[in-house]
Amino acid sequence: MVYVADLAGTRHVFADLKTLMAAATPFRSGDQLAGLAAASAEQRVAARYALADLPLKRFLEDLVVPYAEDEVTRLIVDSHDTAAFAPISHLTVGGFREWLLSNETGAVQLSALAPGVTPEMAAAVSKLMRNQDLIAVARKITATSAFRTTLGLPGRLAVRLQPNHPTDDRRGIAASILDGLLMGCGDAVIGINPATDNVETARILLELVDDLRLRLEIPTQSCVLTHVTNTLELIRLGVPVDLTFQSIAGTEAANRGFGVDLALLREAHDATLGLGRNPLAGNVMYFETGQGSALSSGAHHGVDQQTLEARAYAVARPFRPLLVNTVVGFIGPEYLYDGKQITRAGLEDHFCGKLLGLPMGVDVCYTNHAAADQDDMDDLLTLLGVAGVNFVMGVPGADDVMLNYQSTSFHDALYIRDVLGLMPAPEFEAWLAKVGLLDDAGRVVEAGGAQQRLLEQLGDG
Amino acid sequence: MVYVADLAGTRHVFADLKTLMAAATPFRSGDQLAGLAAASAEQRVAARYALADLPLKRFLEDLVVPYAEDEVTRLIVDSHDTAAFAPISHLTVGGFREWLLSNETGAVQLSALAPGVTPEMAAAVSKLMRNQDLIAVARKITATSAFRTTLGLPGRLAVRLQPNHPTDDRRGIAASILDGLLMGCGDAVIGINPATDNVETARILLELVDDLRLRLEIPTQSCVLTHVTNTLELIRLGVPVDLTFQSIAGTEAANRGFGVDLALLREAHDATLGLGRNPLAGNVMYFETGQGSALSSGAHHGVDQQTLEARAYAVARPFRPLLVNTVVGFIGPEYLYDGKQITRAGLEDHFCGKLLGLPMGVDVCYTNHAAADQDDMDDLLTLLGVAGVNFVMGVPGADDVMLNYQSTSFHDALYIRDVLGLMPAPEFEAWLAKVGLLDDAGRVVEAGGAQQRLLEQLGDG
Amino acid sequence: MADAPTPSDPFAILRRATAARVGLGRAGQGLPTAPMLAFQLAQARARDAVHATLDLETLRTALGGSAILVQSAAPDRAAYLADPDLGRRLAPATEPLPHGEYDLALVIADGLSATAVQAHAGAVVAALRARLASWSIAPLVVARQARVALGDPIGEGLGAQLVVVLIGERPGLSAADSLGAYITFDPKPGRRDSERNCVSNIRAAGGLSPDEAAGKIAWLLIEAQRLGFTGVDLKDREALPAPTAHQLPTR
Amino acid sequence: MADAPTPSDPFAILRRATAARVGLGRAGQGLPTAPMLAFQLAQARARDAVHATLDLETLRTALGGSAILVQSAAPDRAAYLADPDLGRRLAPATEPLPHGEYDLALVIADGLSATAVQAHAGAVVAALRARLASWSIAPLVVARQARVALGDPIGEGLGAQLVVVLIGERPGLSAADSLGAYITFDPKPGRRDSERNCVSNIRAAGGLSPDEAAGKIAWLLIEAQRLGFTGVDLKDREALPAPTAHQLPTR
Ligand code: B12
Ligand code: B12
Repeated sequence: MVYVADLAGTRHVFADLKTLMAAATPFRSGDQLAGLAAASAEQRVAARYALADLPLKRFLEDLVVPYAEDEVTRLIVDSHDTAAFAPISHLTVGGFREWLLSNETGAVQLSALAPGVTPEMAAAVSKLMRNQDLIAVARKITATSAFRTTLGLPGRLAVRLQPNHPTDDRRGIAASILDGLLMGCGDAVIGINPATDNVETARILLELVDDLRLRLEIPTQSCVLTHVTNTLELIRLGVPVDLTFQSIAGTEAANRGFGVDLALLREAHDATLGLGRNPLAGNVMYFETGQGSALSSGAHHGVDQQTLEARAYAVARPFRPLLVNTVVGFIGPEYLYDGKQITRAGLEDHFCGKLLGLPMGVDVCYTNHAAADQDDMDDLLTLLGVAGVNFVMGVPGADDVMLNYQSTSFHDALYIRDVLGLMPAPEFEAWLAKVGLLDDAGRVVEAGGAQQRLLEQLGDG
Repeated sequence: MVYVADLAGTRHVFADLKTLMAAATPFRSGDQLAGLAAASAEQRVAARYALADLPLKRFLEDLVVPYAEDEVTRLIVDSHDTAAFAPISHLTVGGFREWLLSNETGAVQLSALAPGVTPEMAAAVSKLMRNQDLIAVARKITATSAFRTTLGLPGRLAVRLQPNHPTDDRRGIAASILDGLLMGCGDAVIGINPATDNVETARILLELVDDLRLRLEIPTQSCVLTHVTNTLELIRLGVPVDLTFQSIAGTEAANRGFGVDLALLREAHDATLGLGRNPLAGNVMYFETGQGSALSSGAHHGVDQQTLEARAYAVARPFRPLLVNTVVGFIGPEYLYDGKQITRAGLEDHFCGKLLGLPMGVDVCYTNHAAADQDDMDDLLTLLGVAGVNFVMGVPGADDVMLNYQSTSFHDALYIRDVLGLMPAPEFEAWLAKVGLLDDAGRVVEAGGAQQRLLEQLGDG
Repeated sequence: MADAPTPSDPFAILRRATAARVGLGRAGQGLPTAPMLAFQLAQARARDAVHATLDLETLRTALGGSAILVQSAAPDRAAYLADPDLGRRLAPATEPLPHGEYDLALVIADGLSATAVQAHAGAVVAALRARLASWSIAPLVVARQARVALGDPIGEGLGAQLVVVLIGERPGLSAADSLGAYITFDPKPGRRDSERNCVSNIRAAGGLSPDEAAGKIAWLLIEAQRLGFTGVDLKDREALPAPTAHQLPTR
Repeated sequence: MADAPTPSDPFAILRRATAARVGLGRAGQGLPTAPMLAFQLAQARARDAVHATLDLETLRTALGGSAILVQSAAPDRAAYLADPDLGRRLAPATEPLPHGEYDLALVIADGLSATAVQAHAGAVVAALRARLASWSIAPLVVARQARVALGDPIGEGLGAQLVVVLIGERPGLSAADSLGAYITFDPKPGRRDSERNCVSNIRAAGGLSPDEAAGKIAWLLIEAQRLGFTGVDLKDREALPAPTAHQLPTR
């Protein structure tokens, strides 16, 4: 179906819904690369006018990736909750934006709505939203999840401790973990990307973290971010797997490029739940996403990267994950060119994920081939803090020495908690207080007795 | 004196202090234009290393603009408060950064320090600070000022209502004022830039606002941002002048380009104080600044634009202004090219002004020849809100129809107050509550009875 | 009245009083979708206006005949935007201007909006000529990639006592066609902005009309000639039209 | 021990255990000045590494003789960075590769760090040759402006059953010389990444040594040949060296 906008005598025509959505997106290099970006600033605004007038219902009929070709589309359509959709079913995309911003729409309405929103609706409305809108609405949404810690509560910000090492050296990884714990980080998860694909290595690392967690009685969970098939094998081997990780994308073909499909994810979800390690028997999955991955594997079906990213959240949703985060500037400048594009994408991803009901974190990050620096990361981190992000990364000194990119550091986490008055997850906060790592103002104490004691405790063990 | 940094075998030499300061600055188009920017990213870091090692005392001896040539330099040197400087007199610039960030350094220490900091020290340390540092330290500083409202209190954010009109049409200006008031803005000042230079026009506008203020019993102050010589004439004519405005810059020569010098500012300050309109007899001046103005008039003495901007704050300081704001993206891309540069400059200016003890606001803005858009403004506004900015602008719909640039809108002000839980100045908040413009949550009510009543009250008058 | 304010829209009255974006309504604390998109469209167009170029043929006709065409030292728009100083100097290859003894030189400069110059310069020049019938006016100069201060070498080159530079102001969202007039006594390179006077916001709808503007410029020129200077010490004391009955918008 | 941790610096012990930036100290919640500057310097250098180019002479020597030089369809670094697909196709003008029947093709690709290739590719190739003495290996190919998938058309062109692409990984702050090895069975354009295996972080200090890496690559190659595929279904089950006595850093 063709979409049209008339602006002062000029008629702008968009061949179909996906073309319209792409043209309405704020400029980014990935869409340009895919040949999908608007041809001019004026055409972009025209697309937004047309999109604003589009009834939300249309997204249930006009599918950007065909139902027959793609299991992600089928998942989206088949699991759409019509009752939850009812309060907004009469709205256009422009009206939906206003509904979201309205002071009458609060946390309760927004969580009730989530199952009624498709990723395409979320993406469409986000394209009409300014950065301040993305922040204002996201902060109204509460999406909690829980394992040994409760994540996503208002007034709290958790951290994934990311202690990677280029050879998976256990002492090196343990050093980074301790550094992070002593800086009050690690309440979301202690999550290691293994440098190798070796299953034995993954086992050793999981046992290392589990041992540490038990010895220091830290309320948190662990994860080795290896391929889901490796984790399945680890589960079979009886290794202590808290969470199963997988990178996911927004089309069936892109997921195949990652070596996964929905059936495999279901199998992994069942197997992990079966371990019964989450005392609440609920959230046992960890997913990472990021704009550009579908285009990168030539699996984008002519759909813009931000819409596809929202579809990746639809992949995650049925698995009730503990953690989902976009790794927003991770791939490189071909998809998000500079700090401005990374910032915008980070806010979009966080908003869309939350709107779809997911417990969203963001890996605020960039690579050295992109036009970005620490100032951009400070900005995005601060904006996401205001937007109420569930968790961010904690990498020693912001420098991941294995993945070769810059993320946020333990210091960054302390900064954002301090300036916004945010606390760690409640169980973890209690632990920090117990071991003497919090001062009267609720800040993590600087190097001193408490750190010394914890290190000694380990040395003695 | 020559400054040197050795980095892994390469010796980087900087001819003098101003060259070093310029090279250490984050990249911006204005310094590039002036031929002062670092030649490479590595040279920039080298300059920062050298700057970090520099004792703060050096800034009292090695002057970036010669004492004999420049009255601003003389003001800085002659009014430096050695006692206030004492707590940091032993530090290097790098050590000063750490002192500022330290949890031991709070609001009390920082206001005691202000008279001991020269603008060059402030600029130097800001060059070593990441955006998060600029935010974290600025938000620790409280710099209040008061007239009919009290500005700069923690937890509050005021707005200059900026109701400009291309022909100074009274009805048009009044319409914009009412729009702003009904949106809960105007607590910092109702400040009109007149389109013409006509003294009679300025008189009429001042009387218009004063009349409105008295009729509606609004606790606020008014200002017509005309040249200081015009305001002096208005004062002589007995016009109700609350505040005297002037644009200022960081060198004597640049101020001459604006048609002012320190003597003229003193004369205006005395004359305005003499009116006795400020019940607290204190703050009666309003200054605007902005990076690039000195270079623009060829009056920069080879000093980078950010250091000169800090010197403009030194010009403002002795006059105990009610309001100072950088108009950060106002001039154009030749000085600040894009959203990234505007954002950085806004945070620097706010930080330096506060560090020097000034009640800083920021005109978060850009022009249509710069590479920026509303998303950049949303970001900077949010960052400044976290940094504790005293006030921002409120322009109807963010579009100044006379000055031809985009600033922040009344809506933007409501956004930032809402997401950060900030309230207007206390006196103004009380007025808003009295006239029924605040709801139970402390938000400005949407169009309805209260607005209607106020408009009727005026119609009847 | 057809659009009398209803209780549901007390803002209609404000909207009639100004081109400023008042009474936009709200969505939560933010802008409703329609005015937000209108803003974005205006911005897309304002950005285009910065890059519009002078159509010399039409301009010459509007100016009523011949004009000397000069170019600043800025070779193109990118250089012009990046380095304002280039726009303040004549291109090195510029031929000497015909020197004379003139009361006034008029410079038509594209500035940041060729659109504005195209639209209003002709009318301002005609109205000025009518008001200054007794003045000797140098041949008109049209300057491309020009800044205000380019009037200084031009005025000096022509041998004029005063120069008026009619220049395209940076385009705003609501007006991409706004013209500014800058008046300088004894023009020569090195003049500061504090030594000039300015009449701004000359445009079709909502601004100063070309005729009103010419009145103001002529008033300033006559004062400048009398006093022997321009700048902050030359105050615009022209009497204003009587205030309208209602200073505040009412029904 | 000389740098035994003192009560004032319990972090010294951590710093010895990893190249990661641990134990940096604090200034308020932020970084002290020295580590902040060190980070900035590293970043300035990492950005340079992205733009370093292959020194072909030295590389050929390191590889022990001749190699076929090919270029991807990306004409320069800017195009390479902007459009990864260009880096996955051979330049249109590429001459046909000498087709044969090989067990293995080795492709040395600059990727995002020519520095890494320059530093370690030679050693990895030599160690691999030593380990795979019985394998028939196609002539070496050096590829410029290359992505991982460029190994597919090259491997196919050479007629190799397996291809190993040794490619410069994107430079990090602490290592601008990190090499990745990607292994693909039956290479041909259209292969997905899930059909490959990877050995990463091959570098001088702190990473996998070229010799260890060659061991791992050879293990995967032999498995791939046995199983007849690469990718997620080929699991790295190589036995690990026995765990060291202390898994946690202690004194
Ligand atoms: C960028 C990157 C990605 C990107 C790739 C997209 C892109 N356009 O670049 C994304 C985020 C999609 C990604 C996904 C995954 N990655 Co990855 N990735 C990297 C990274 C950081 C840099 C790679 C690089 O510089 N390549 C060089 C450039 C010049 O070549 P390129 O052609 O542009 O890059 C291609 C390859 O890098 C390839 N690729 C990326 N990851 C992986 C992983 C495997 C196993 C394979 C075969 C290929 C592959 O994708 C790119 C596009 O085709 C490396 C870490 C490192 N230090 O190298 C990890 C790394 C290669 N990835 C890794 C893993 C485990 C994965 C996942 C399997 C994670 C998961 N559980 O799902 C997925 C799926 C990969 C797949 N089968 O497609 C591991 C591999 C471990 C191993 N030894 O097998 C590494 C070493 C990081 C780690 N330790 O976690 N990855
Ligand atoms: C940009 C700008 C500035 C910048 C100029 C620096 C720069 N590099 O551009 C800054 C912020 C420094 C500035 C300062 C002031 N400005 Co101013 N400025 C403008 C603005 C927004 C745009 C001008 C433009 O587009 N010019 C066209 C471009 C192509 O030419 P340009 O050569 O690049 O620009 C030069 C002139 O604009 C000149 N200039 C700028 N402002 C003024 C003011 C006067 C009186 C004069 C003579 C020259 C002048 O400075 C520029 C560099 O030389 C106009 C508003 C408008 N709608 O035009 C107000 C405007 C021209 N400025 C105005 C005023 C009042 C001032 C100040 C006197 C304010 C004060 N109280 O101190 C000061 C001092 C000016 C001076 N004497 O130097 C008024 C003039 C009113 C009048 N009719 O006289 C205007 C119309 C806005 C307003 N109503 O407040 N300004």
